[in-house]
Amino acid sequence: MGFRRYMVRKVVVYGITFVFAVTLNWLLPRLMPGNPIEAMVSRSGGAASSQLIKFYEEVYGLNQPMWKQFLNFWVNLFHGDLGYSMLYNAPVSSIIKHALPYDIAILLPAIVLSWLVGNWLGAIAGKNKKYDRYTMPLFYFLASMPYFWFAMILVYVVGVKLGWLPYSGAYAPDLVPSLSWTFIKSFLSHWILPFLSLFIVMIGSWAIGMRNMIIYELEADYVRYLEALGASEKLMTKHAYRNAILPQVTGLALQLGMMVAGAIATEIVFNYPGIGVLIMNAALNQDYFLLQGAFLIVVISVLAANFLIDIVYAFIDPRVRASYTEG
Amino acid sequence: MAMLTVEDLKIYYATPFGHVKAVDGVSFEVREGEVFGIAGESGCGKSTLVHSLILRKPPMVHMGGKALFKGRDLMRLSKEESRKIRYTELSIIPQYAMNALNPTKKIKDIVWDLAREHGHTDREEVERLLRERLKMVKLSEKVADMYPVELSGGMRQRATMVVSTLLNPDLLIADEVTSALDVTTQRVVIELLHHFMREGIVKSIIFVTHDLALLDKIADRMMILYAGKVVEIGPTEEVINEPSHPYTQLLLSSLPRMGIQYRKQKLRGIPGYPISLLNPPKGCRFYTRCPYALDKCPSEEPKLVKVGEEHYAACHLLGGEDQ
Amino acid sequence: MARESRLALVRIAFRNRKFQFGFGLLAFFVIFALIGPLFTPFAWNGLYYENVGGIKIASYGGKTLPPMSHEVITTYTGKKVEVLHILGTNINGQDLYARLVYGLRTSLWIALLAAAIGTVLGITIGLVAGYKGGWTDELLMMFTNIMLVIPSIVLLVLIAAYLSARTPGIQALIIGLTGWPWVARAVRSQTLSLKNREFVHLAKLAGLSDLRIIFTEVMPNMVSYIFMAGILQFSGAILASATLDFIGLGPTTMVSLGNILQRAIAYNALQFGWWWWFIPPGLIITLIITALFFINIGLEEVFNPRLRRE
Amino acid sequence: MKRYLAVALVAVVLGSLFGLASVSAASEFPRNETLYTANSAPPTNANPFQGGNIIGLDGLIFEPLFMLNFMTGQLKPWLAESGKWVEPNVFEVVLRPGLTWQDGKPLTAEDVKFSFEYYQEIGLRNWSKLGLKEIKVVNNRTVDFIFSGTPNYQLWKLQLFYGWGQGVLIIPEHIFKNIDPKEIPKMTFLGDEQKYLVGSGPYKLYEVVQGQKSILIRNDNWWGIKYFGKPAPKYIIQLYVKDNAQAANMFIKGDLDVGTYYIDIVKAKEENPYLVSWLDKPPYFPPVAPVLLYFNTKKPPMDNPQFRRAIAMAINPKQIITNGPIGGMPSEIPFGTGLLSKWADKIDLQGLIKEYGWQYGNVEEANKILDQLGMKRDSNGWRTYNGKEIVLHLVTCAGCSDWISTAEIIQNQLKAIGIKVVIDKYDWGAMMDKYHKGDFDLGLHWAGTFQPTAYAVYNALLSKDGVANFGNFTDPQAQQILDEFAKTTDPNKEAQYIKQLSEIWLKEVPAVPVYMATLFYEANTKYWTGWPNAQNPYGVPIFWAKYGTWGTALALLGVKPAGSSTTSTAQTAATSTSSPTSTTSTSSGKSICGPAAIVGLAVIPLLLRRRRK
Repeated sequence: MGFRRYMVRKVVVYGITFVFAVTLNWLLPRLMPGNPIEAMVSRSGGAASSQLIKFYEEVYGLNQPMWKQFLNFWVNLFHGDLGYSMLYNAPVSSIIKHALPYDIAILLPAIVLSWLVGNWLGAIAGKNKKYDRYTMPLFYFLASMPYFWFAMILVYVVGVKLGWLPYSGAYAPDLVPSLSWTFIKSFLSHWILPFLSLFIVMIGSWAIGMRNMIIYELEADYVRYLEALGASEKLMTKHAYRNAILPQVTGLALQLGMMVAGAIATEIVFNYPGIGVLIMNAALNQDYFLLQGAFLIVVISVLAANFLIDIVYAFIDPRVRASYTEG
Repeated sequence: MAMLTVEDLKIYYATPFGHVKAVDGVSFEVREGEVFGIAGESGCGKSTLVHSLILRKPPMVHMGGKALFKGRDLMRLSKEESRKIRYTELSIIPQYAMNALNPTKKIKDIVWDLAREHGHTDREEVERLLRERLKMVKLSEKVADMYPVELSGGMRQRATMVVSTLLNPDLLIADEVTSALDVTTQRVVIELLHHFMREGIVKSIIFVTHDLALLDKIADRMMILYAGKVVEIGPTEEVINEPSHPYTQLLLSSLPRMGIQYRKQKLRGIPGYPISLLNPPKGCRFYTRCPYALDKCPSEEPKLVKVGEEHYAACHLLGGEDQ
Repeated sequence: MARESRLALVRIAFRNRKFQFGFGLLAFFVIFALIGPLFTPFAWNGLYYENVGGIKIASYGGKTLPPMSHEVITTYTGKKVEVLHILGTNINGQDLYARLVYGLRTSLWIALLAAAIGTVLGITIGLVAGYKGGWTDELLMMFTNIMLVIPSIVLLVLIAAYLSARTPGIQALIIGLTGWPWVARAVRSQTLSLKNREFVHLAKLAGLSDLRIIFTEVMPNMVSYIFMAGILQFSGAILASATLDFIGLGPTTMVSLGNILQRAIAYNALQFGWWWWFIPPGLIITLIITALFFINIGLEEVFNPRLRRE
Repeated sequence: MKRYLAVALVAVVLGSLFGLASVSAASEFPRNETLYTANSAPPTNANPFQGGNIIGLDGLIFEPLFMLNFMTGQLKPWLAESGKWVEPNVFEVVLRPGLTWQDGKPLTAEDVKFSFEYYQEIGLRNWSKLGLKEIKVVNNRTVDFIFSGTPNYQLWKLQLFYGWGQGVLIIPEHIFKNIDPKEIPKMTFLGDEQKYLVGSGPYKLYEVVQGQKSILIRNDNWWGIKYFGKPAPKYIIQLYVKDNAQAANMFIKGDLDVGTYYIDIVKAKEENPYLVSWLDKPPYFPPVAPVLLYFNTKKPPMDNPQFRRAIAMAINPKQIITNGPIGGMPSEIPFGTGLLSKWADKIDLQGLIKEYGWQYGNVEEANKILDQLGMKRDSNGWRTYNGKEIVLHLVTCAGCSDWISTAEIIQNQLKAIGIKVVIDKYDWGAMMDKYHKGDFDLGLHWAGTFQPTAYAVYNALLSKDGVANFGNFTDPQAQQILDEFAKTTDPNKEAQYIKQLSEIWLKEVPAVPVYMATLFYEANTKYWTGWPNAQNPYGVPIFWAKYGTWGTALALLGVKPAGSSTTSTAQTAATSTSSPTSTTSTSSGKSICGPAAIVGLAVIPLLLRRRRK
């Protein structure tokens, strides 16, 4: 049956992508000049003794030949061991595990809600020209904004000038994460600004995407046909909407897949303890293992999201199904 | 009895450069129980004409004339009235029939969505009818449960024909439905249209094509358009056998005939291209290509002249000053 | 409308309101970047330079002065010069207007270069994959899809972090190198549909080389598309470079718009209310990208009349 | 679709409502019993041997034999009651009576011996390199460190407290003898492993919120209460504050009590009058050690001391301080403020400088030197060497904005003598690589001056394999003096050697101090007062992990609660610290306000979100 072949093909492609991405990820830092251990030691203490450097090279397994490092890397990978961060002095997996919830807390609602709202607004704009004339420039303006700049504006206006909301960290400094009411309240109040900064900017691009798709679909033959047969505007929109939303669903899934990469710049502005900042710090400090670990997680989740979308599409989009049953 | 009477209809397109006069004062009528053919080169306004009957959307603008369908002027109906008539009384099989069905909806769902919009309440009844008709056009009943993408091109074409005629419209417009098909499928389509007429599913058909040979087989009467104007109109047989207008003649001579060998009949194309409809000449629109052009052709517009029983043509060669 | 001449298209484009708006805005910023320095005595780094025996020596301004501040600077040789800080100064006493103008130059330059690299790469790969087909296609598309799947910002961070010294050119290169895949994919599908047209078959029958067919037959039919892809690449590159600069991976040799923002946040401009430091650069980025969007939809309407909505 | 939307919107609105209801509920940690400090590295690891990134792990939880007061250069006996050379090759440490571990077991000489040996087993220290032959337990409170031959007294002194690459923390033998030293490097001592964290100090690790904060709780049974008094804060919470912007925020809002971050202190004090700093006038922060402009002394024309001197003279530190980073005026020799005040008079620094030194900002003289060297100006005004325009590459770190602005100012200043400077910015690791490979003309760093003793400074800068001798400077005479210096404990002889070395420094100009880098430090007096400051440097305002025994612990143990009258106004807050109150000076009874020494300024590169390890 075609579906099986389709799946096998997908799995092979994703497998190759995975191996390629991971190898690239392993290779890149090792091609670069500079000794990260020395940088690490010298940065904290001023001058590095060869004793310390040797000690750390051994700890991180950097004294082994390249092929062995590569092999170890894969072996460890399948044991769920992502290595040990030089910067944070902790297993990479545990660092990521502790940072990830914050990314999800901000990005999941921001992506999903902006998707819903953006599609809704975009669909309206797509079919209503009068409304479109006013909203479209706004959408484009929103989509054009560097989201970290908008975040800065929010911090400055809402946080600093008006003093309405906290704008730094994920919760008040005197709290320890727990399921207490105090903590939840504090968490939510710290959550609003970073959330809004992403939510509002994202609405712009979703709305544009939806608007264009709707316009495109409303021009499609099947809609013209419906119209010729006296379908109401509502019915045409319903049909167009269904087809227009499919690419948006792909977009949503991809965004969700990339969620684990965090929103680097936003996290910088708000001092939010997410993965984005981890990646940045690791990058600025040449923390191989953390960088690789974080990158790996990102690649895996993006691939997973893509894969999932491929499978889901095989069921929800008859066009995809038709394509593989034919071949 | 006339199903549709079109009088001096003018349909223009608004463009940044001015109005394109796609249909410019066309009159004809379609009678109950007949197949009325409309022919012409591409760009002559035939599609514009039939589409304007169904739906006028920018940049298409109605600049005058009437189209009386069962007594109501289609050009003056309110949006809602017009919407209600469509499908139930006036339906179309579009040129793009193969892609006319939403690829991501099952055919039965598409039909039900449409039927409900026109006041049907019994879903099973509609589906039963659909299956019956599908069988009638030699498709499997199961097609109703399939997605259009799962069907081959020809099957989709037939499915679209079934969908278009499901609610037994009085007048069916078939817009270039055969253009993209091979000869055998063309035949099937034409037979189907005949079948629809015979079964009383549709009462009249407007058949639009650029293929005169095809019209010969299906149309009772026909009209030839050139650059938005009627050049000749009359019973099919007469028009085909005794074409009066030079354009019709040229058109016909460009057709190969069955049974006549190539060597014996020189095929003749029509030299030149149709004129721009943005600023058409005042006089005859065909004079630029007409081998018999007279002095007055560029400046004076020829009127329709009666050349036979119900047979008219618009050419200065036919006189007609008196008309 | 099939064969409107190029000139006519340009004419239509300039009659399109969206295009007018976008083009005007973009032109404004480009002109501003070109002639902006004329209105300030300060050099690219926001310092006042004085010529001492053929060598230019800098003098610093006051710290965090608000916009439109007049200040008297004492130069190296003790001369007193009155200067105007149009957009105020930052914490190092550098004139922000000058930094903004030169930063805009850098950013535009990087974006232009990156867009060129990304578009050319995307077109080449897309054309080759689409035209050649077979294994070449499979391999190139697999590579493209891999690149498409990896989040480009993460890739950018990775590459940028490993380059120790970064010039604008290098930044443009890494942005261009991560931006091409979607162009490639779209160009490929265009090529696929074009390659089966008669004129390509004719050209093949005429014995033209593949390369010639690609460049003389296939490509001209995608000009409008390529142009628009380039514009999108341009706006993407502006945003990407601003983001990189902002997280500290920008060019190390020049001032750029993102760089100004990064400095602003590092020196607490938000907390201390030095709004003139961080509002203008972000606003300029936003407006430029908006302008590009408008140019793009304007052009889309020109090239594809069905989309005209006016 | 609309239904989902409605739900979503309601959720957002509800969220906002929660948010707007201000967060003021009582927390687990009463504000007046909790001291908040900040850590620029996120707490993820409590390994006391390496990698621990929790402030106070060294010093507050585990303790060394001696504490170093970073600002005064003084060693303060801590677990040790005394430590001295009883024979030329035997150093004897006597522990204080009544030392206990946090689990109640006594802390004995055996633990000290075990600790020193354990560090060597892990691979972190190599005692034999220092000539240490044997560690002998004499009795419960006495340990002898026996050396072969004449030991390097100067280097041994650095082992008595704990820091990067030197010294040990005393660990309990009864706990650690069960842990394989090979396992240690990868342990985090968090979660299940937290049970091994049994120290002897005034605080215990209470909880670590991975990557965000760590909380210390007071050990009410601390052995030191009778010597040093009971520490005031019940909890010490250190928050991960990743950059200056965030720190500024928190200081303004009063969320932080103390920290080591660069913020615009004048602006910040306007916003929050409770804030105090080390000094009440510029540079506000304690200047600690000079940043050096290194020359690659093996590369012409930098191999010529006269050329180096000319450059030194063209540099004007005053402008660097005004327009560049916050800092103080440096001296010509590479000593920080502490070392300077300790040694300046003893070695007659002024005399030395007058005789051998250079005058900063003397462009005229500098030009004269270059003219004498025959470095003619070309038509554009640039100096030439062997007919070619001189272009010097100043290699610095791309993230270090202070160094960059310093470099830019130097670039500008050297233009005045016709020397063209190109600034090359690299990431930290790449920059260090360039320094080590000698792939630079000019460079900036503080590593050599960021040292606790004069010997350590000159050893790092002038010896052949000195850790901070980036310019690859070699001088046989200096080497010889350093070797003799290592073998002396006599203060007079020490002064003599320092004088000789300083003379070489001034004559040879291996590097130029360009400004005195400061240790960024700000404290909040709303809840805690008595912070160390210039008048009362009993502790060191360096709030980084791994510097706990350099004075952080001393500082944290010296603070007092602000008292119930939190109504204290800006002025009282300011006065309470600007003049050393009697309470603070007595509280830290034995601390000596003497000559200062040591270091500081690792902060500089830190400045721009550059995370220290």
